[in-house]
Amino acid sequence: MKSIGYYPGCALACSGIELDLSIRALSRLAGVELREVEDWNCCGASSAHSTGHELAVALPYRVLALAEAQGQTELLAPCASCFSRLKGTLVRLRRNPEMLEKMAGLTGRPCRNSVSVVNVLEYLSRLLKDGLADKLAAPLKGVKVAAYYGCLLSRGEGIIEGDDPENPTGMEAAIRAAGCEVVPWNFATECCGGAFSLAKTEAVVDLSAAILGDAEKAGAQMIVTGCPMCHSNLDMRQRAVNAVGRGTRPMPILYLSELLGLAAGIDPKTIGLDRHFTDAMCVVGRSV
Amino acid sequence: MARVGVFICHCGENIARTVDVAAAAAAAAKFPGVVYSVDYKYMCSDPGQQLVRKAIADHKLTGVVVAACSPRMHETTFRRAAAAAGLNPYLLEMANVREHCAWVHSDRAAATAKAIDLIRAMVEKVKRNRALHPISVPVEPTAVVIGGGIAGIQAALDIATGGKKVVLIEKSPSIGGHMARLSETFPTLDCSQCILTPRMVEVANHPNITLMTYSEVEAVAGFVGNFEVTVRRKARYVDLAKCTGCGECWSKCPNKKIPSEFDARLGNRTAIYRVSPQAVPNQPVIDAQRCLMLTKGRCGVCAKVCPREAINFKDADELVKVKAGAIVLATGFELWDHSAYGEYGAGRIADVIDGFAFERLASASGPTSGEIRRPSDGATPKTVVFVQCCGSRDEKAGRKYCSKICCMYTAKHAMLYAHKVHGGRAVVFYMDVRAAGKGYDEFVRRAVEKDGAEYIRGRVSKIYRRSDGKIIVRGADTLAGTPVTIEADLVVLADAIVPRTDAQKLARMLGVAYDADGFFSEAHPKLRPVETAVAGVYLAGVCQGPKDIPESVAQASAAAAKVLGLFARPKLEREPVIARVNRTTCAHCRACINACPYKAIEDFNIVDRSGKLLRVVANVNEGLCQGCGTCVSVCRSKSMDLDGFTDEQVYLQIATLEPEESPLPARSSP
Amino acid sequence: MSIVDAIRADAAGLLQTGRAKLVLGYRSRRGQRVPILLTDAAGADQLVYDAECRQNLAAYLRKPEVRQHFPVGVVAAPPVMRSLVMLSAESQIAADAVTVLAVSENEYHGALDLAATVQLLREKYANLAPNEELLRKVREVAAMSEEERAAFWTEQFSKCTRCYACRAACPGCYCQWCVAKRNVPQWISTADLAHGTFAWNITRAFHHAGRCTLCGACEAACPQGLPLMLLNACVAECVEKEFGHKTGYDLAEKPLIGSWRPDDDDGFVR
Amino acid sequence: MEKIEVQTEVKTENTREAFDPRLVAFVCNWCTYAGADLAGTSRLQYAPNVRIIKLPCTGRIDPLLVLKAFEGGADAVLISGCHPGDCHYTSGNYHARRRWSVFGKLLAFAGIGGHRLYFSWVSAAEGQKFADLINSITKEVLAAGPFDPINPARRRI
Repeated sequence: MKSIGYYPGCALACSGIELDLSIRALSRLAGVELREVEDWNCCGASSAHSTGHELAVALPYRVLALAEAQGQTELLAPCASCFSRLKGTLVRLRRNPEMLEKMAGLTGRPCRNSVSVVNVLEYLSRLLKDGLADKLAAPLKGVKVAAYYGCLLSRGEGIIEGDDPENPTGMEAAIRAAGCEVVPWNFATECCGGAFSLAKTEAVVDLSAAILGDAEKAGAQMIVTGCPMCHSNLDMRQRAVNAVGRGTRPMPILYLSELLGLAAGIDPKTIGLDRHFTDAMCVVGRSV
Repeated sequence: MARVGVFICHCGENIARTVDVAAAAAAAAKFPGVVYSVDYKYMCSDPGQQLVRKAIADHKLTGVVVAACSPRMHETTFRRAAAAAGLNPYLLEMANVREHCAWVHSDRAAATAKAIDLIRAMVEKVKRNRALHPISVPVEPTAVVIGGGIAGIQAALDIATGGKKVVLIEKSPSIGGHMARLSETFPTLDCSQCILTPRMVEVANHPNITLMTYSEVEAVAGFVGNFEVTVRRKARYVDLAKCTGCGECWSKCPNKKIPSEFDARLGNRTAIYRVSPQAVPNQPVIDAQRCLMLTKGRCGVCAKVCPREAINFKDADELVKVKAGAIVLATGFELWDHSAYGEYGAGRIADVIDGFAFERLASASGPTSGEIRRPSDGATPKTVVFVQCCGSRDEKAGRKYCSKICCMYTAKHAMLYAHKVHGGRAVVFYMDVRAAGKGYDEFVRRAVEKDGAEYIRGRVSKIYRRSDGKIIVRGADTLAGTPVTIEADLVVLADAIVPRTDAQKLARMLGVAYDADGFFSEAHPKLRPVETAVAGVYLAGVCQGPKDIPESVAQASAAAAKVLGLFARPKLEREPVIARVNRTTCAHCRACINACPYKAIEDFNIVDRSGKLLRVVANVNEGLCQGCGTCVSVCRSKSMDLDGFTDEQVYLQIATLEPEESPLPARSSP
Repeated sequence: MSIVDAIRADAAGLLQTGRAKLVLGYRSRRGQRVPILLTDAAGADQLVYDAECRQNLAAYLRKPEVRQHFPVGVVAAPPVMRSLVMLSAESQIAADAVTVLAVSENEYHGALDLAATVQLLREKYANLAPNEELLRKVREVAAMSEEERAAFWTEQFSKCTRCYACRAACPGCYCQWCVAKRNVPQWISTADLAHGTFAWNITRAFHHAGRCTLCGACEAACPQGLPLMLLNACVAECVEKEFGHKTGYDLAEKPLIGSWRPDDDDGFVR
Repeated sequence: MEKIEVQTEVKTENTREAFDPRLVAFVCNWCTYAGADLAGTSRLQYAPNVRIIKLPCTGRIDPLLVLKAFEGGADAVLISGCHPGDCHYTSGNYHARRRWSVFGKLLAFAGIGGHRLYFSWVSAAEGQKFADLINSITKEVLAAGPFDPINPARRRI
């Protein structure tokens, strides 16, 4: 893999910037060029599919059509929500060629639906296999990690391929490659509250508290995730969780790419580790 | 010169609606060799058959074509009629103008043309039919019963009591099967072992039954009346003739911490062990994988303490051939492995157990002596959740069928739990309660109304172990429309019933069909539920589909009745469809000998009068040949042919399908 | 000693010791290589061997005139050796009926029994160099459109006079009663029409599936120059690719058509 | 139920009349013949172009039968039997599968391609599959046109 199409989406420009920073740093290290889709638009996540069916397809369609027109065959969408929208659209259009035609008319951009969409877990696993594993010079030996998938990186028939939606294991090899230990726990696919972070904060606090609590009881020293929504809920709401009296000790929430970046010896600030709500810098150099 | 009669049936309106039967009869009358052609409303009726019989006599017919339904329906009927009129029954053929024509087409002209084609092909075939005579084969009046669970036990006992010999083959060291592991049985709550053990002992003592435990079927050859079953008698390392089952050996065996399969791994056994105290035969067996002497060459304590010198470490597997006229398959089932359900803990939570584990916990002879204690810490569970349809009725990750017995045994479990743990809470998640059966619904009602089991209609979405040891069960109550979370101490999953993993291998050995789930297929789902499509092979118990004990026993007795019926006559008749060798032209390339699935073809020496070998050719053993015709196709010199489906017959059938207009004009060579 | 001298010496030795009552080999007649049947050691110096010796002498082993002189010695290049192994696997010759004077273009391996011949074949001739020219032609025909292929074969088969020289030259065609000779029913028409010729040539090629050693004797024998090896090569390629089957390397070989494996290709079945 | 359009324009040079494909099906007695029976008892409609010839087992179906059918003007030939593992005679279908694997490739090489010779597994329970199969083959043969009249396998006087 020399280069790959890149679709950052909105989250990676703001609340999920650590994901963007760490992916770019790891890609540089692995020698993979990220070719950002020119003129990309919103994937429509969270709202488009409750507004209109065609809109929900047309937005990701335009991104796929742009990527195809720009000569890309593979598109990395690190945000789990973007990935779900893009891959979902791709699968839907594959099953429904008439819809493909209709979208071409709607957007004025014909597309053969030839681009494949890659999520952050798939991308990182491939980097590791292609040689990144040998470059992990500073493994976090023995650190206990709870692998948290949430919903978007574990579910959807045809969208997540090759993993068990009820008992996913796609992250474990990467976590072990970083030197850490994967702890068995119960809430790997539990809901974090997702997009209700602002609209219904109390629900998010309740759900996130349960996840944080189970991870701590399982002995986890950090939670690793791939999804910016999960990340912001678990990272940002720890104070609110404490306020309702269900607090745990501060639990660092890392993106998988941040964990691998640390293990590769990349400067923590380059990958945005200092930008977390709940202190994550404490994991630097930690090893048992 | 052939004199063929054609009889076209209207089948009421079934054929006549789509096929112009009168036109077909008129067309058939013009076929070469046809001397009589007629259509009639119901050819299979008594007057219809009379019509056939009379025409055979009046017109001195040498061949008959009945154009009607499928030969699978009425070929026997009409062949019997032909025989009654003095015509060899194999000179009658049927043209299938109902199932293959009238019922599947609506265009009357096209259907009529097709019917005429089908009749013409059969007329041409029947003109080349030869009089054939059913083959009589002797029957070996011994039955092999494969599987020593309750179904196999019942079949063996019934056949043996009927006066015929039985060889009962059981894979594990003891007969008894799953039933021996149950605590009580629904809907009467009588003790399973109390009703089963006498049967097991009866099998062991019956003069007509040869018991082969710790044995597996290795190969099956032959056919109905004359099977040869090769059985692997696995090395037991204990001489059954010397051993008295005194127990010195297993009480002294140093390797004591082997999880007991019989106790669903909740209890332990030794390396030399009896499956259970009620085992039949009651002598132990050495687990070769765990025995220190057999794996490391050190120990031998059992041999030292045995007062009868019954231990033989040099024992080896032995292949035994058994001749039998019939085979009863009673291979039973196993439980679906719920570790495929990640949401239920992927099989990693100790206090999430299957139904058999609960049976062993509830059994007075089980590892807890009948006290309900959970596996992780031995505590008495205050709340037990039972989850029905675990793997059943789940096309995605499990099996799509209903396992049939789980509703009942779950009710039983809930009831046993209520009886044993007073004040305990039993919660049952169910999709439907399927309690059809005598006294069954009353039984479930009793569990709910008298013993207080809480039934929640809904699926369980997640089961996990909280750090305080509680098993959290989350699900939906679809009647109340709310999610429910229950903090349980023990969860019992009613895992789906699946066929034995090696059952398909056995089926292939026998040529018995099995369905997509691996259950053996019966010959007809309604009218032949205990036979298979392979003559002489019968089914008993869960190997054919999920059943409870009385159903398994009923089917076993039915299979036994079929076997006794087969054995009632010393010989049986078979269709005379068999292969024949043209010895003059056989080149003895042995391709047919290699290809024959029945090993029915052998070398035959042609010798002159002085006994000098002239040539070797192939020869068909009529007793073994089943008439598939594979040999005919592999014979390059066409020295092999198949009675009933000869090359000439098939050739003429194909030839009749050519268009009637003159063939295409030749092209000058390019 | 040259290859030819070695063959002559071994042939004479076989006949003198009685290990063979007859030796089948090649001699030169008017510059052509033709078969010779030797019963006397004195004639051994007539034997020759070179690349021009293309006739498959194994084809003679079905003839009663030869069989009454069993055991025999046969001068055999690798394809002929494979034919002999095939004949033994198909029970046409007993293991002790034949001694192989095993030869190739530039080496003589001595007088071997069949077991030693198999060992030699496996060790030295397991991968005979494919005939590139032939494979190229096969690919050429395979690349044609269906209509072109039909036309191509119409033209080729129209030359066939049904003389059965191909059959006579082939060691695999040992049936006393060939299917082409059957007339009840007459599967293969003998009328001077294309379809009978088609049926004959296709049936011939199919009957040698998993048995043909690509020795080329049939095509060499055809007076009309039919490209029979194209058909043989098409079948041989298929059986090797699909079933990993190569004829003539195993005395206990099971017939390819007439045995099966559960994992045989299922892809073409609907 | 899919309706088969029998009336269609044919591309042969000499005829413009309707092409009515002739499909010869060699089937085994135990699975496909019974499957066709089931199609009948289920009243599943399919194209009337097929003529079934029953043999005990696919193992009995010699390539000569197929050549004979093509010779006589069949536009397509179908061979159908029990699924692997289900053969009434345990292995006749396995023998057949290997035979047709080789013979099909030889025929294709000789100018009779894939839309002339079909091979399928149809069990006694697959009435629907049988009906669908006949319909789809008929459709394919209609599209392909009559069995090439200049094909050397075809008899002409």
